[in-house]
Amino acid sequence: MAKYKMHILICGGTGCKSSNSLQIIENFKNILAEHNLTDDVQVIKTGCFGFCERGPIVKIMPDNTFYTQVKPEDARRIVEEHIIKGRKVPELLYTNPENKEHVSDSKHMDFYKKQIRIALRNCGFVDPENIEECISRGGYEALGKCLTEMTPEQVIAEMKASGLRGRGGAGFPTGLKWELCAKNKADQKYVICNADEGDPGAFMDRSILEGDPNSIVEAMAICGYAIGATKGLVYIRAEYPLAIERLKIAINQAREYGLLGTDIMGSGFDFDIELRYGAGAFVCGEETALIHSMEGQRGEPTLKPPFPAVSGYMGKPSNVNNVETFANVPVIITKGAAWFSSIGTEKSKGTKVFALAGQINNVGLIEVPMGITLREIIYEIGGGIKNGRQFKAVQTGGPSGGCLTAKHLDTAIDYDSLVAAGSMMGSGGMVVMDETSCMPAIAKFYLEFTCEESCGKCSPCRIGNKRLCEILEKITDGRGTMEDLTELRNLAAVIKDTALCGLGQTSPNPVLSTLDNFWDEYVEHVVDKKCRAGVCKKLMSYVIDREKCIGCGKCAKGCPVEAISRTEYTAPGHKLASMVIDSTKCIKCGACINNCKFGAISIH
Amino acid sequence: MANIKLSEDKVNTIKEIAKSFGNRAGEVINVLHQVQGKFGYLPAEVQEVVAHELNIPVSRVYGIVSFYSFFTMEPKGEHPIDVCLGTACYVRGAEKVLDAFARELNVEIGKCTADGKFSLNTLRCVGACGLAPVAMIGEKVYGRLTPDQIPAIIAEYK
Amino acid sequence: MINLTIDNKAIQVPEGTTILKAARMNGIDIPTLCHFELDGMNFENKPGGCRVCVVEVKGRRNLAPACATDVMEGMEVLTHSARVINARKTVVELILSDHPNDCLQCEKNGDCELQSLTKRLGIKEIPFKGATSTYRKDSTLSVYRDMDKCVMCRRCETMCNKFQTAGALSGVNRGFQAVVAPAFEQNLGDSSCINCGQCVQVCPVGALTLVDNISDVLKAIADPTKKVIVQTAPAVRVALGEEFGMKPGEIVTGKMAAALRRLGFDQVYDTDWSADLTIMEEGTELLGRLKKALAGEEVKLPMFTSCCPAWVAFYEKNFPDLLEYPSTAKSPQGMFGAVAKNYLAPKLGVKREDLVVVSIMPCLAKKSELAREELSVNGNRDVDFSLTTRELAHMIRQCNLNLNDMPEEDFDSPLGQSTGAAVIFGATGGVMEAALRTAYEVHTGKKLPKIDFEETRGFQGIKEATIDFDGFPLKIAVAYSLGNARKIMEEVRNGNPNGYHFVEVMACPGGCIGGAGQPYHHGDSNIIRKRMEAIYREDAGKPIRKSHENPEVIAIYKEYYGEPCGHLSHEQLHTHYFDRSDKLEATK
Amino acid sequence: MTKVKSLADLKAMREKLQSNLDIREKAENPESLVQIKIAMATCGIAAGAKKVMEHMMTKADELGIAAVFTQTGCMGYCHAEPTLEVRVPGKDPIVFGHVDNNRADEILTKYVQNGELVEGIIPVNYETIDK
Repeated sequence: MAKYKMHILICGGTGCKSSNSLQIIENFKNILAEHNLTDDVQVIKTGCFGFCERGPIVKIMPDNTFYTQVKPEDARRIVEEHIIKGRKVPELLYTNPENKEHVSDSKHMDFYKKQIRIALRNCGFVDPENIEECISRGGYEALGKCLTEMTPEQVIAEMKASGLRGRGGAGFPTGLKWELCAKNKADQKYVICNADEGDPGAFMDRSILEGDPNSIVEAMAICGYAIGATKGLVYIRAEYPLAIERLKIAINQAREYGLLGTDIMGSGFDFDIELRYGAGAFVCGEETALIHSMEGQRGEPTLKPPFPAVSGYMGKPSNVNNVETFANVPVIITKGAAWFSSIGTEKSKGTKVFALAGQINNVGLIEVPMGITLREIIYEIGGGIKNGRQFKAVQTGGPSGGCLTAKHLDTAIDYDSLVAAGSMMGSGGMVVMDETSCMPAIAKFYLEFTCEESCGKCSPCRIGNKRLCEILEKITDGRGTMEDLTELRNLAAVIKDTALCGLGQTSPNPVLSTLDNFWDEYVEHVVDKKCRAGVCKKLMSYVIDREKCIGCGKCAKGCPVEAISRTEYTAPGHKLASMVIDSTKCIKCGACINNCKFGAISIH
Repeated sequence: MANIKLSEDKVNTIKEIAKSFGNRAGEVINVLHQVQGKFGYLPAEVQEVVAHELNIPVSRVYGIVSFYSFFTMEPKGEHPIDVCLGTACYVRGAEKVLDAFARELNVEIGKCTADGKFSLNTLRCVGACGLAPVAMIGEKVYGRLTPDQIPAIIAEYK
Repeated sequence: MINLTIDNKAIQVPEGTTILKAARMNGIDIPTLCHFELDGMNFENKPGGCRVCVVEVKGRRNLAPACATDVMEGMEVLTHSARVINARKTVVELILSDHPNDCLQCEKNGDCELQSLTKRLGIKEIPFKGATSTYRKDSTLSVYRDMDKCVMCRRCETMCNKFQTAGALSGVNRGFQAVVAPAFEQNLGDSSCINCGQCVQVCPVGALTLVDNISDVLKAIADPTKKVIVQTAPAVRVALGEEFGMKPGEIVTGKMAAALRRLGFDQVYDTDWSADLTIMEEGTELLGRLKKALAGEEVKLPMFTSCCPAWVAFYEKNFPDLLEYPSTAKSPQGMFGAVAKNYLAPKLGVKREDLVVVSIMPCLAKKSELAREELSVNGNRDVDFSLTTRELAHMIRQCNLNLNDMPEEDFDSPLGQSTGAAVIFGATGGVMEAALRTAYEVHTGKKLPKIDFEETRGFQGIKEATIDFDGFPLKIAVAYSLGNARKIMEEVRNGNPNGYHFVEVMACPGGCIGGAGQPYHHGDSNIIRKRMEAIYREDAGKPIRKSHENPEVIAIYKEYYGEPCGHLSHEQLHTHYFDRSDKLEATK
Repeated sequence: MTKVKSLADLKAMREKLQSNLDIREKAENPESLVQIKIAMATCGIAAGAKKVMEHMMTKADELGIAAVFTQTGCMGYCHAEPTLEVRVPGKDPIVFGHVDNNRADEILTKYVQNGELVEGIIPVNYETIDK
């Protein structure tokens, strides 16, 4: 077989796929065929590269050229210029926003410089639909090592020594969790992979499943060996069709290669994996709720104890870890606990994947060592705030987390420092906000989410969060009082103290952290009836400057509620009478501002 | 108790799906996924047949259908529109995009237009946060949306 | 044993005890709302959802639900710290903020657990104002649903699905909209509900209540053209006293009869009398089937009792293939109605239409049973109205009477005399024991050496025994809760591997004494136990303890019916069953 | 397809498959490897650059030299095609001209492996191509 001289890696993750990356792949293949290069150049559809802001991404190997925002029609230029003539296409290279220079090699991009990719090691590197590519990267060797060279106790000891903590929420030590499950004797145990990533704005688990499904298959088998389970179940969101497909392919290929099934690698160990589909319930991220959902019940959490390690799926001991946690496991086995624990902080080892989103230049998926500062993430990796605006806050941990501010920029991020700062790691959503975000409105946004996702089982969450939300609505509508702020704080504290499950216990965090960090903004809403970010519609009015208005009437045409009419006043120098907005009819949609070319409309 | 009325081929479709899961009660969610995949939504009669085939109370099936947001008892439009309201999209203005869709189509969120052409729903994160705000029409993803683009997008489907 | 402190008091309790129980054993009564347990009766609802019972556990980040947290060595629990009291109050205030505060007009006024909790916590105002959840109100003939009042304790759901396996109710929706409802939030009457009413018995608030028929009865009594007679079921007399401050288990038969007369009923009769009649019919039917079986004829065995209308509804809805197994005998209420309208009316010189038969029942299902088509003639029901024990108590109070002050009076004749066998119908295993007493003597022609059948008594969910019928080993089973009945029915479907001949089924915990129409026991299983003791006490004290020795029963056969399971009794005292299951009916 | 029956099997499979990913693996860490850039513009290809590259890749594999081969555009030494640039870690890049199969072997065995200079060096008078 002729050896390929070049590889073209194209991101086939959901984000880039949404921007037509499959067409780009098609075009590459056709154009390479036109030039008889099919044997020299291999086109590979990979998982996410992480740099979603500039997707679709195309990477040319071996010269490590990183093309961004590639359109299907760019394929021809890349082939004819770069592949054939060896000349890079400068317009498609990433441009350093500071010095406007093109950067061709991803290693030299700020976005990648500070990252250490462990969980994402194969994402954007291998073809996730080809197990051989995974094997040639050392895939399944960790499983082999466990099965042939280690006892289950040694595997657990290694996991414990690594210091790996659950990447899905509270950060429970993974090795300890395995040990608890291993201790319980039962005829059947289960390894469960939580792939029901429900945190809005976090998509690392999906990216791992799309980009490197084999690492999850391998890790689940390792876990099965360690705890004495022969069955694995992946609880995956039905909204992730691509991840489901890739995972199915990986499972089937692993079975074909004898890496799942009976007597794996001659060790006598049997393990297989089935899929279960989530159906859109955030609370199913909580492990007892997840287990009920897998059993065909409403996804309501139940009290712990009993913990799943004692009585889980079908009443059998079960170990639940999320995707990112599992993705770390094979590397820990291969490279050793000592290596892994050398990365990170004292109590939080290794790396964490964050989904960087919001008002930031480089939106994407990043993997950074624990202990990195927010400043490094936002300003170096993230390339700073969009449109040169001012940083205001960063929300971590999704609806369970809180908002951190400029004063936290130099805090080293790990599980414990985030909790101390009133937020949490959560699954790793990181949403950056600038001065156009209103913090009471953000708190309300999260509470609306929690209200919608609350299972309704316990009163503090079912009713309490609704009341929190209503108080926040009062505040953002300009009807709030200072007593409301007191009530808000007390109620939030009680919900935190009394709710049944993790979702309820953490749901007030967005309220408490914004109250702590943005008290002035709340007071402004309540006392001055002002929203400095210009978000709260009820606190705004749209006004037409009658001197600037030329009376063209475009605003009135675009107004969906016919709130704009003509006055009898014609400004000096204009031919037509100026327009006026009836504030009682105005719904503050902003259409008129967009339509006015003369800057005559403003918000007060 | 009521008699369940549904066309024969639909009943048979559901029966086959239930059978492929061994008519096991624990598989009810998987069965509902497939049935909704076939019919687009889960009207009461369909749930009754599912309950019947899995030998579980229909109240339990409805308890599940009404719990999970992925399941719907409302028919979807010919072109289902889903606007992402994930955090990344929210802070980049998804609400305004949603409003624009609702205005343009004159339809409530969660409902179908009178002509059955469009239905408007929200969802939490399709994972294309780099393109925020995002909406999906059918399988097609529209990214970096602004409210003023909406009329032109709708026009593509009219 | 585990050592811990609760409110700084050192205590010792067995391992596996919850904080709630440990506290209660030591005189500390932590309030609860959703938690509900019928100790030893197969029923526990412990979702840990209301969060009223939260306590502070030293070293724990958040508060712990006492109902679901096991004690641990060295644990330090505080049940009334400032933090706990603030949290508990806030939680109850939240619940109240989504509750229609119309206590004065509420059916549960005075019996409401939320109301007493509010009083106990000293809540004077609700700081939270906001949306309240509202739902369509709905009613069957037995159960009234007003889910605006629901506090999501899930007791009804657990009762309906775990205890009864009726599957009518489920948690639906989620978040603030979450509520317990039938499928599609349809009418309860269109669901698989069997009207056992246990959801009403366990509901802590007024979300599920009975359908009140007091005014119907008062109207009938006031109507000069009507003669109004009343029958009272065995279990009522051992529970009615509770409504008037008497101790559970007090027997008020005579006082009750006196009160009923003062309420204006023209005649006061006893369902116990028709219970004896039931034994004659049902016992004869059993012996008939057994005889056929011994002769090698094809016959459906085991025979099931059919006195419990919730059970009848249950098998009609769930086991349409097994409708030939239950006895065709009507329930005692039904038999009484048939006798009253057919035999008694002419005797009293009134037209069928002018005789109003009222029953006092421990049961909500009886309200639905009396509407069965087979129990009426030309649209005139055999039993016109059924009141529960609780409604009777209301009526007595409404009419300015106090049961405590009533003299002891007897029932009227001829449908008033009863035996001990009839009394025990009120407890699980009672119908079986009564039937055995009669069937044994009729079958063997010998006197029973021992009247008491201990093996059918007690609170075990399913009791099994083999009774020596003079050489013939009669295999019997007794079950209460339809979940247990379902197990036996499924066995029967699979060929009756245990070879049962006769099975008694009652829907409610402990039988009719734990019926849904009885005074609220609020989860205190001792109340039900006391009622059962009273039942057997009453039986033991009766001069006649076998149904076939009841002179008034013997008399009516002589005078009117001829013989048990004869032609006339088949017409009036037996019934038939219908397939009421959900059916798949495909259209083209 | 063969099933993996043991860890040794898996490792053997990896050995066999690994070279398929070489291009990518090496590209991740080019600084630590020998980098060979071959001018592959029209003039280079016309002068046989493609054949030389294939030969050299095979030879490097044989000799166990971890090298990254990259194609580049015209280096501006059309008179000396085929030309290639060799960058050994820690040393400045050197450009060789008129490279045929024999000279390619020499470059690998003498210069890359032993640090001896080989004929045909073109003096450095240009900046690296990328910039």
